[in-house]
Parts: sequence; structure tokens; C-alpha cells
Amino acid sequence: MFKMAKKDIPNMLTLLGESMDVYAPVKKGKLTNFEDFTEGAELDIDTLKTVKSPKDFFLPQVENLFSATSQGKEINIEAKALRDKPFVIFGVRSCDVRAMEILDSVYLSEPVDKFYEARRENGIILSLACNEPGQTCFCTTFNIDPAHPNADGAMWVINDNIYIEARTEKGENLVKLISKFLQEGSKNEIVQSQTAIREKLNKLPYSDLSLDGLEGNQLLDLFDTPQWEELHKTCLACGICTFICPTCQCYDIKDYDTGGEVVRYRCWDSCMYSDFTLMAHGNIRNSQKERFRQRFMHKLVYHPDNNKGEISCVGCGRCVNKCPSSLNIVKVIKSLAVKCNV
Amino acid sequence: MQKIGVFVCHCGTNIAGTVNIDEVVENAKHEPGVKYVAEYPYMCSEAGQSMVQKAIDEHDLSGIVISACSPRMHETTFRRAAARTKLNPFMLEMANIREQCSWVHKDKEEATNKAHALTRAAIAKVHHNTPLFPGESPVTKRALVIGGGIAGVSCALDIAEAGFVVDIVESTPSIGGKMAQLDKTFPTLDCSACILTPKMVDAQFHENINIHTYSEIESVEGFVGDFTITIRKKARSVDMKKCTGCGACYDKCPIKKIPGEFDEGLGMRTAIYTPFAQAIPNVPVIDREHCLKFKTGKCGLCETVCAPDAIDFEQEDELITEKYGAVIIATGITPISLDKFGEYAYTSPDVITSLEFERMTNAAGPTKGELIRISDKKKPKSITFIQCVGSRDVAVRSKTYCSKICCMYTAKHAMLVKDKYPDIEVNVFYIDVRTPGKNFDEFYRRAVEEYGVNYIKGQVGKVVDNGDSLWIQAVDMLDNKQIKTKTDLIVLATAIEPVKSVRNIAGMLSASIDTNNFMTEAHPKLKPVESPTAGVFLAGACQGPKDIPETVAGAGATAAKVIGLLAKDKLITNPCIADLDPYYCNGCSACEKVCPYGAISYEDTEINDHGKKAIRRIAVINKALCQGCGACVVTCPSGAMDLLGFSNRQITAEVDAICR
Amino acid sequence: MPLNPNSSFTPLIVAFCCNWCSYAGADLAGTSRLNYPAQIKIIKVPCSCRIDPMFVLRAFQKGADGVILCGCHPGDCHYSTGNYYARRRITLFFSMLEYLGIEKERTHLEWVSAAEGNKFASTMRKFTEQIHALGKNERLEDIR
Amino acid sequence: MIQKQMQERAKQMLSLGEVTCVLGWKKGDFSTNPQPAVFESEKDLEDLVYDKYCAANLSKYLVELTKKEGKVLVFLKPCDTYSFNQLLKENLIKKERSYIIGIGCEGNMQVDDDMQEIGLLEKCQTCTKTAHMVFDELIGEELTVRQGDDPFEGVLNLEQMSSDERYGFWREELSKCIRCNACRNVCPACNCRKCVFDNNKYDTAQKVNASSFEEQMFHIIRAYHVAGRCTDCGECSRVCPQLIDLHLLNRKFIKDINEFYGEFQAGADTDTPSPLTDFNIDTDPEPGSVHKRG
Amino acid sequence: MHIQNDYADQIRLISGSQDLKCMKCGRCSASCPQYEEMDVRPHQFVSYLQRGDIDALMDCESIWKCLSCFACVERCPRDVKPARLIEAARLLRIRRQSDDEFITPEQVPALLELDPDIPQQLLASVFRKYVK
Repeated sequence: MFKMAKKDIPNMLTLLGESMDVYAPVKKGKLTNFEDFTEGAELDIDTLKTVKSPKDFFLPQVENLFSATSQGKEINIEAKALRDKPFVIFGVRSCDVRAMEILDSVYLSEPVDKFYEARRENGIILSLACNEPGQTCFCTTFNIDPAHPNADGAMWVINDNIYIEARTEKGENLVKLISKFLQEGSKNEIVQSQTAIREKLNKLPYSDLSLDGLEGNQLLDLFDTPQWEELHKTCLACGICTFICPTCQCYDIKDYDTGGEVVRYRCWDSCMYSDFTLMAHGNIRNSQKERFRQRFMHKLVYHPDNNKGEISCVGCGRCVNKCPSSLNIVKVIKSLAVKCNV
Repeated sequence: MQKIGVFVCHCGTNIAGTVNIDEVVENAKHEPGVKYVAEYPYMCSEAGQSMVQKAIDEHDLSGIVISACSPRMHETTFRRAAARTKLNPFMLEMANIREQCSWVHKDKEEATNKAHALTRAAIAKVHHNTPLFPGESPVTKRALVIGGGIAGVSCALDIAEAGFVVDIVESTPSIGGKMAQLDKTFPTLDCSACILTPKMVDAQFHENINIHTYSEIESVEGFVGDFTITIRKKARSVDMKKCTGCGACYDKCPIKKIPGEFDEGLGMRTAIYTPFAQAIPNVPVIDREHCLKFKTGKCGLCETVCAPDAIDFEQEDELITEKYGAVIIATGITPISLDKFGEYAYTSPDVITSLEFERMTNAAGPTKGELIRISDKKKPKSITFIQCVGSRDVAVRSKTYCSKICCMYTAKHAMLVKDKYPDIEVNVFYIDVRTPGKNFDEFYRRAVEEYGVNYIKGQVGKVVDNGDSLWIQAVDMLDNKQIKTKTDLIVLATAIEPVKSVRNIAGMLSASIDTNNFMTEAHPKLKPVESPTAGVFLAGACQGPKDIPETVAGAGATAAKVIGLLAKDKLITNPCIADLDPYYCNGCSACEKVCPYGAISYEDTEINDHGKKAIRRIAVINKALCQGCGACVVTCPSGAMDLLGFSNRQITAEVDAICR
Repeated sequence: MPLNPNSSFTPLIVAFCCNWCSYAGADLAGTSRLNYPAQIKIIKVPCSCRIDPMFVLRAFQKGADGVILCGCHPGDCHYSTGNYYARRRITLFFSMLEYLGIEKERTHLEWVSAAEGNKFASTMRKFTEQIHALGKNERLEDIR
Repeated sequence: MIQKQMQERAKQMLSLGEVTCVLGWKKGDFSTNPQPAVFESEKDLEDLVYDKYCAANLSKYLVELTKKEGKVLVFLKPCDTYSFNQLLKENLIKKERSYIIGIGCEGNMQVDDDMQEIGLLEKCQTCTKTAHMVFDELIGEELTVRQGDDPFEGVLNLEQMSSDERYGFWREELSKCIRCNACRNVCPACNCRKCVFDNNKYDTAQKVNASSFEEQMFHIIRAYHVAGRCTDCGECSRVCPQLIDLHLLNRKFIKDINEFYGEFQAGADTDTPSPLTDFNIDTDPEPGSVHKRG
Repeated sequence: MHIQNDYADQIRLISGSQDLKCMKCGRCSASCPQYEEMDVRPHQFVSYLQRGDIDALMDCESIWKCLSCFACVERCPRDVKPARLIEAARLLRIRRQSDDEFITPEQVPALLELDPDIPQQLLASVFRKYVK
């Protein structure tokens, strides 16, 4: 356990920038998102939740896979290079850290996604404990402890200091790079803060959100429940929830003719869109109800069924805040859990 | 994937002088989908065309690009060549490397690069071309002629002779029109009735002609080749099938003092009447406004005397709906109203219009052909003709145009008077004498030279009816003298105008009409008998003042055009028209609002949306009306509407290729 | 050529011409051998009302440095009303491009009749000079 | 209290069978995020709320709801009625299948990430729509007319900038876009069955902004497609997760249309032709003359 | 022929007469009650204007003989307005003459005493013609 002065963070990040890419929560106007930390960027580690989760550093919204050029009647295909430069993401919250583990279970299981794997190997995540959990947070429902975040290194902000604990080899190597800013700290110094965080968590509106009723093999029951009709009714079929969700992972593959070459790229897709899984014969999910159901069945049922019961929601609460129609996964969980308990 | 053939034309040195053809050919070979490339000095020549045709067959080409001159020049040529093979002619695009390249650029390298880019764009477009098939719309082999005057009748006869059924709709009780009212015709002075009535009879008995007199157009639907028109046959109160035309009814009719329309009000008719002796059909009509039976419920004399029991007081208007392939407007003209011409004292019985004069000199007319003054039934000693009454006049009461026929008929009238009554003094006041036409000027000169008609260059300023004679004040401009003199009869060469009802008819047919209510031609020189609305044709004086020879000649031309249309089994329409993907249409009606042809309507249609059937309100394009401008395509935000031949994909492909 | 001889920049210009007037005007410029820069590449559309703003953006996206639209003079449209709709659409669209900070000189609308070969050539010459002065289109080009 | 009146009237109409369902706002987990909802029973209506957080424009939901048999009771704020009219004009709503109760509005609140109120929404700060353009009945008291800011101030400020500054502004703004399509899907004017950007028939389909150009393409074309139809309901800016001032695009078109073709308010009625499906032979300016003015 | 000079233009300006529209039909002269009294006839007015011979027009008798009854204006099929034209010529003539040539309103009753039946129209005409 180390500690350093909070005011030294920008300098510390600049130092890191000499040997790797550095991403950190940067405030631009009213928005805070993870961005390239460059000189003059306004670091913002007070804002609890960035609009977008940091998942796009591992699964970018658009990623070129290969390009094809033709010379005469010859076609040359060139795969795009994999990520080979290390990078660090500074200040990731517990929920988003857990989200990365969920993405790992998808992209690092066979067949392994090389692009994702390369990014994951080169990426170092420094997590940050949530001193002030928000009203819409419900990570505790998924047994996430924002007072004790995982990742390569964990951080706590306490008064004017920041405490850093390396958890992995990558983390330890990183700590060595910045050793000139660090001094020894004790685990005891963060306990009080951790307790305070946990107390706050217990008072949050969703602190008692329970998954009772969602466990067990009730796929068909849930699939056919009439609740979906009620739940989806005002869904506008936009992709806000999908694109800001740290665990949503679906992509589409498209080609683009630049004139000189044809680029095949993949990009985020949303199961809320009417052309999601569109096939030659048409679409298997024709109504918004079916698409809406797909999203939540995937998160709450299909994913756990395939991944040792792990629900692919981390309770970050972004969707609760952003949905234009005030729909969200909490409403779905409440509705389904109640339904199945009865 | 298309198999594309590219054919680069040298156009002698026109292209090859500035563009390196070999380079264009070589570059084209590397374009995707290009299977065959060839060049030739004159691609449009017989040999060039057969080379293209041969290549299409031998290399199984699915699309071709001709890099040559402007498509405005030879696109049709090459489409025809393609059509002689198994290739759809619309799988062809032209790259304009002459007018828009070799002729406007001097630098050989620049021009060659541009020729390459334009060829590339055409190749890119062809990739997205789809075979297009000119639409077909059925042609109902039946024509409708509106107006039963000489224009309508002769046009109908010509069409009927070609083997097509023609219906004539005439608003008055008999066909014949204005010509039936005339006495003699210029410049031959043959009897109008003698030449018209045989035609009327021909029409009556022609197996292909149906005549609906006392009828009007009620409504029009449809478009060229496929009009559906409803005709209102007004109640005649006489059963056409039973009536033998014996005339007993109007002999007995007690109401005898109705000014007769046919005699221009100079003669009287009965309440049940036929307008004139040779009327076709020879079946009387009851004028319900004046008939005692209808006014008071009493009388019914005609019914009593009618042997075949044809009188039917209960008869109602009948609506007939029929399909037509073509419509001919032949509504003709009528003299303008002289109510506002106080200076000519038209209220005097001895001041008459030329048409009234025709009736008066007609042997079957109200005076049995005797020239008398209406006021005292005496033979006039002098007659004054005044020309240009209401013509060439910018005042509201008048017409700005020259009525064209007046100079000739006035000369005719003057001559006829002098011929029959050499003792009558005849003066004609004129502004200009306009008599161009075969034997026309000679005719006018005969009036002056052989018959001694006194032509005075000048106008009449005012006419005063003194009771026993008419006093006029005029001017002789050549003499520079004012003339104040007495005359016994004044004939006004009244301006003519289209009949009022033509506005309504034109409106129903969406044919255009000018400020004078004359029908507008599709093109004044190249399409002189067609209206701008496809399938609507024009005949006779509804287009503008015309004399009889011109009317009949024009009616023949109209008939030829109509026959040309009706002879087709199907109408071939431009295939480059709007094309809707009903699945994407959300029924917002924006396209309907911008269509200049009214070719888009909305219908509730069953759509199969990936197996889910739903009734949706979607756009429907009338392929016969759409001209392919593309206004709707750009208005449609979702891309549901596209334009065949210029589709979004085709144009974006061209853009991409040019910018590459 | 009045273009700057020192500059290696060769602009790429897409011209959309309606079939009935402007394309015929361009043909007339050809028949009359009226020179204009070879950077102008013409795409034929049936009517100026067929020009979708998407096409203009597409051209810029693919690297065009200027886009010029030509149609029949108001009142002369082969389809009677096409260019009136086009006029509104293009006016608003060009105004929006300017609002987004796209140089207004990169786009132009000109009415060219079938008889105006001279006007076509001179318009194209002028427009090319204009684009040349502006330099390469960077604000709207797709950088992928 | 207006919420009570709305509940009572809705219950009454439902029980009398005058309507088959009610479109309103339902109590959310937080007081600040009521949810647009369809109520089908009198019991459900207990959850109907109406307060300053009910910002969602309900008109768009009617597109789907009025496709079904029956009649929908809908509560519309003054600004929402413009959207209703516009949808009616485009034949996307069936008037006979809806019953509009106009309700007063005193402006809606913007909520931050922590569900706390942080002042009036932009669309309410510049509100000019204080009267209902269409309704079957009204509930609640007449509105006090707010002294709104000038809706075109933002556009004017931009217009006065240099071309470079404007370009810089829009690059910054539009590069934030994540193409979640919320602006499009919430927009009552964006009612295409399939957006041209989703339409695989053409080369225009874009699922994401694969380049900076595509952000611009999407937003320019979206604004252009709704030009003359956009009622300026402000929903696009309200829902944007990345806080892009999208209304600045739409209002530019509105301002231009007003200046070039005369004052026009989309949705004020259902008859006036939309400026882009109309023209004036004599008075329409040429694009060149417009440039000179700017 | 359409000569333009100052006087001719002034006449066109004052009268609103469109001399080029005249088609020489003579309706003006045919309608004129004063025809016999005139040296230049109404249908000739326009020729003077077209020739630009305004001096001759200003010196002619007709400008004083015209009754301003406007029959010619009323009858003219081409809206040439001969009476307006001659009235304009008269005005130019009057503007050219010296003050003592004018009659004053006071002189008029004396004139009227000669003939109590003198028509009102004449009175109006007199004032049109002789008063500046």
C-alpha cells in the first residue's frame, strides 16, 4: 500500500504517458468521460460515473478488422495490427471493473477474440473506490464492493491523499514506474473510509434490490411472462442503454468502400435496433417487445445460464439515469422477481 | 456481379485527338466487373453497333458502358442496338467523353484522366442498373368527341373510318354546330347545308359512331388510354327509340313564340321542337322551361297527337359511364355578347350580327332567305357592314385578338347581297382587310371589283336608330372625311370567343386553357392538335379562331393523332419513373404534395412485413402519369421512394467513382 | 489557366446537371469548344429536384473539394416545378453547411439553360478558381 | 390539484368505455423520473403522476398506439400538441382514435446524474408554446406565460462567429455523439418506418460514426429531413446522453425558413403546406443571395 | 415611326397616351362631334406625335376645338386616348403663352349671360382649356 499527494496526480499521469497511453476521466464542458490524458486536460476523479463506461478501450465502438485492396484482378487482404502498446486506464469504478470481467468471459473464452485479447494484455486498470455512491447505484446487488475495488491496482481518495494498492504483476510494475511520487501507506488508513462507504451504500434507494426469483432454471417462465408487454410499452428503441452499458458487448460487422480499399470493420450494435440480427430472410425479432425482452433476458438469464450464474449487470445505474422513457433494468428486475416469487 | 463490357469510341479524331484511347481502355480493364473492353473509330456506325451486339452475345455481358459522345446524341441508338441482343436496353450507360471531355479540354493528360473517371463512373453506375421494362397501360379503343360541330363530326368520322368506336357528346339537341346555321361558305360560295348535312347523316348512320345530343360531360377520371367518363344525357321528354320524327307534336304545340336559338332569336320556335329541319337526330326536345305541361300541368297536346307514343313527361336525366382511350375537345366558338356595345345600337332590330345575317339570308331561315329589315319587313336600300366589332380591342368588353373569319364572311355577305339585289348599296367599314388563304384575297377583290361593294377604310363611331332608318357617323380615313349618313340595315362582324362551358370541360380533363379561354396546344408548332395532357386532343375553333377549311383540315390531323394512339394495344411508358418500396413507406404524404403530375395517391394496402401482415396507408404510383422527375424521391426521408434509372444507389456509385 | 501554377493542388469537383437544361448546356459548351477545367466531372440527373443533399455530402465525404449544382432556370423546368423545390431545398441546405463552418464557396447552385453553353463554361471556370483558392477540402472529408 | 383531476377524468372515461387506454406518466423509482406509460385500468391510474418532471412528449407514442383498435386518452402539454398536429398532418396518428386532454405546464426540470433537479430544461427556458393547438378538453388553469429566452439566441451567436469558430464548435459538439439514436427515436418528426441511416437498401446505413464525417452526415441529414416539420419540441436535446445541443441544428432551419419563406410554425395547424413541399415562384430567394446576406 | 423629343415625351408623360398602340382604325374620328371644325382630325393626332411634329400640333385649331367629350377615348379600341393627347398638346401650348392671354373666372359669368342655355359641359371645357 502506497500513498501520494492528490495534487501530484497530473504529474504522475504525465510521467506514465512517457511509456504508455494514459486514459483518465476528463471533464469537457458538462461531460466527464474517459479520454486520452494529455496536457491541459481537466482531470475529474470526483464525478462518480462517466457517461460512457471505459469498455471502449477494450471493445472500441468502431474497430477496423482488415482492409482489402485490389490490383487488377488481384485482391490483397491485410489484417489490421493488434494493439501492442501498453496503456493505463486511471480511475475506473468497481462496477466498471466487474464489467470488464464479464466482457472477458465473452471475449476471452474460446474462440478468443484476438483484438480484445491484445488490448486486454496491454491494458492496465487502476480502479478507484467510490467515496460517494450515487442514488442510482445498485452494485451491491451483484456483490460488488465499491469500497474495495478490484483491478490491477486499486485506489482510494482520502482527503488530500490518494492510496494505491497494486494487486497484480502489471499493477506492481506500474507502481514502480511512478515510485518517485509514492510513499508507504498503511491499509489501516483506508479502513475508516471503507466503512463510511459501506454505510452510505446501505442507505441508497436501491440497496434492497433483490434478485430473488431470478435464480434457477426458469428460462421459459420468464420468456413467456406477460410482464414484457407492460414493461416494453414506452421503449423508443434507441440504443442509449446499450451504448452506455458497461457490459453490453454485441457488435455488427460491416464493409466500407473507401475508394482505394474496402475496409471491414466491426462496430457496437444494439439489440434494441430493428436491424439487430437482421438476416437474409428477415428478422427473428420483429417487435420491439421481443427486442426489449432479448436485452434483459440476455443480461438476467441467458448470460448467467452460460457463465456459472453470473448476471451481466453490474448495477452502475447509468441506464436508470439516461433512458429517455425512464425504463431500466431495475424496473425489469423488480417486475420479474415479483412475478416469479408469487 | 455484373459482367460489364466497355466500348470506347474514337469518334474519328474528335475524341482520340485529345484523349489517349489506349489508356482509357487499359484503365477500364482494371475496373471491377469489367469483362470486356473494346475501342472503335466510330462506335455509332453500323459496324460499331454490330461489334457491341456481338460482344454482348459472345461474352455474355450483363451491362455495357459506351464511352463516346453525349447520351443526348446516341443513347437511343445504342439502346436500340442492345435491344437487338438479349440484353435489356436499360443495362447501358454512356460516358460522355466527347462534349464534356475531349471537346472542352486541351491537355491530353487531363482529358485522358477525365475520360477515365467518367468511364469509371458509368461502370460504377451500371453495377447498380437493373433491367427496366417500359410500363404498359391499356388502351381502350374508343374515343370521345366533345362537341358535334363540323370539327367534332369530321374528326369522329375520320376516327370511325379507321375502325374505332367514337362517341360524340353535343350539348344542343342536334349535331351540326355553327356551320349548320350558315347559308353559304367562302370562298366557293357553296351551300353550307349541302356540304354539312351529308356528313351529319354519315355520322348518324356510321356503325362506329354513337351520338349523344342534348348531353354534357358529368365527370372524368383516369388518364391517357384509360379515361372513364360519365355523360349526362339530359331528359329530352321524348323517347328517342319510339319517335319517328313526324313533326306532329311541334305542329300542335300551342306555345309558338319562343325565340329560336338556331335562328339566333330572329325566328320563333315551339316548346317542343327540333332546332332545324335537318337536325340529327330528328327527335324533338321539350323545352321544359316554356312547356305548358311542365309549367301548369295542363296541355299535353303533343302527347295526344304522338302516334308512336314517344312523349314521356316523366323522363329523367340519364348517366352513361364509358371508358375511352382518347378525348377530343371540339367545343367551338360563339359570338361575343354585344350588351356593352351601346354605340352600335344593337338594341335596334335592324342592327344585327353576322350570324343573324346568315340566318336571314338562309333559305331555311326565318325570312325564307328574303333580305328584309326586321322592323318594317321592307327590303333595305342600303346595308352597312362594320368589321372588327369587339375584336382587336383592348377594352374589357372586347377581345384583343383578331377573330380571323370576319373579313372573309363579310366579303361573302356583301357579295351575296349584291348578287341577289344589285340595287342595294353596300358599304363595309374596315380597319384592315385580312384575307390570306387560297383564293381568299381574290374573293375579297371580287366583291369590290365585280360586285361594287364599297369598302371604306375607317370605323363607325356611332349608330342612332331613328325609327325609320339608322343614322351613322363614321370616318373615311383615306378621304379624311367624316361620314354622316343613313342606312337601312347594319351588320356587325362580331368577335368570336370559345363557348363558356369549355372552362369546365378543360378543368375536368386537366387540359390547359389560355387567358382567352382558348385551349392551349402541347406545342404550338410540333404538337398543334394535342393538349399538354396526354390523351386529350383538340379540334376546331376551341384552339383559336378558325374557318371551315382550316377546321376540317385540323380535325383530320387530330383524327390521325387519335388513331395513332388508339391503334396501339398498349401504351409504352417511360420506365425511368418513381419506384416505391412499400415496406419502407410510412404514409406521410410528402411525396404526394410535390408531384407535379398527380401521379401519387395513397391507398390502404396489405404489407407483408417479414411474415407479419398489416394494412398500411402507403403511396401508390400511377406509372402512366409519372414522368420521372424525382421530386418525390428527395422528399421521402426514409428512402422508400426511389427513381428507376437514377436510383440513390446509382448516383452515389457515380459520386464514389468520380471521387476515387 | 488562371490557376496558381505554383500549387500542386488539383481540385476535384463534382457537378450535378439536370438532363434537360444544364446537361444540354454542358453539351453545347462542348459543341462550341468552350474550354473549362477538366477537374469538373458531371453527373446527370433528370431534374435539379432529384439532387439529394445526401449526394452533396457523399461527394465531400469521398474527397470532392467542391460541388456545383445546375438546373433549368426558374420557370423553365421540364417538369414545371422541379427547380422550385430544388431551390428551397438547396438554399436551406447550403445555409446549413455554412452554419456548420463549411466554407460557403465550396458549394454553388447555378441555373444554366440548354442555350447557355457559354455561361456553363464560364461558371465552371469561375467555380474551379474559387475552389482552387480555397484549397483542399478538409472539413468534410472522410478520414477513414 | 391537477394530477388528481387528471386521474379522476381518466378513470371516468375508462369506466364509461369512452377510451380503451390512457397515455400519461407513471410514478418512477425516483420522484424526478416519472415514466411515460399506458394505463389500462382504473387501478393502474393510481400511479399516474403529473409534475414538473413529466417532460417526455407523449405524442410520438400515439403513432403506435393509434394503430390499434380503440381510443387512447392522451395528456398533452401545450408544446406536445404541436407534435400531435404535425403527426396528424403526416397521417401517422388517427385523430378519431385519440382523445386529447390539454394540461397546463409550468416548465420541466432537468435532472443530473444523481437524479437531482438542476433547473429548467433548455426547451422550457426558451418556450414560446403556451397554448394548446389541438385538444378535446382542457384540465387545469390557464398558464402563466413564461418570459422565455429567445429561442434563436444560440443560433444567432453561432452565426456571428467566424466560419472557423463555427467549424470548431460543431466538430467538438458532434464528435461527442455515440450514435445511440436517442435523438432520432424520441423525435416525433423522425417517424420513418426505417430511417435512411438504418436502410440497408442504400449505402447510407451507418450503425455508428465510423468517422468524424459520419457524425456530421447523420446530424446534418437528420436536421434536414425534419426541416419544415420539426416543431422545436426540444426532445432531442433533452435525451442526448452526451449533452449535445442538437436543437441548434433544428432551430437554424426554423430560423432560415422564417426568414426566407415567411414565418412558419410546424404543428400550429394541419393544413399549411410544409415549406419544403411548397414554393413561391416570385419571392423564394436564390441560394447565392442568401449567402450574401450572411 | 416613333420620334422621341422633349415635347413628344412630355405629351406622352402628361397624357398617358400610347401612340404605338394605334392601329389607325379611325374610330376616334368616327366618334368625334367636332370633326368638321377641326383642321387636324382626331385620328391624325397620333401621327403628329409619332412624327414628333408637336409644334404643328400646338399651332393647330383642333386643340381649341376639341370639346373634351372623351368620346374618342371611350371608343378607342387600343386605349390610345386621342383626347388626352390633344389636351396635353393644349397644355403645352398654354404653358408657352404669356399671362395676359388667359381669362379669369370673373370673366366667365359675362360670357354666360350671352346664352343662358349654354351647356355645363362647355363651361367645364372652357375652364379646361383657358385656365392655367
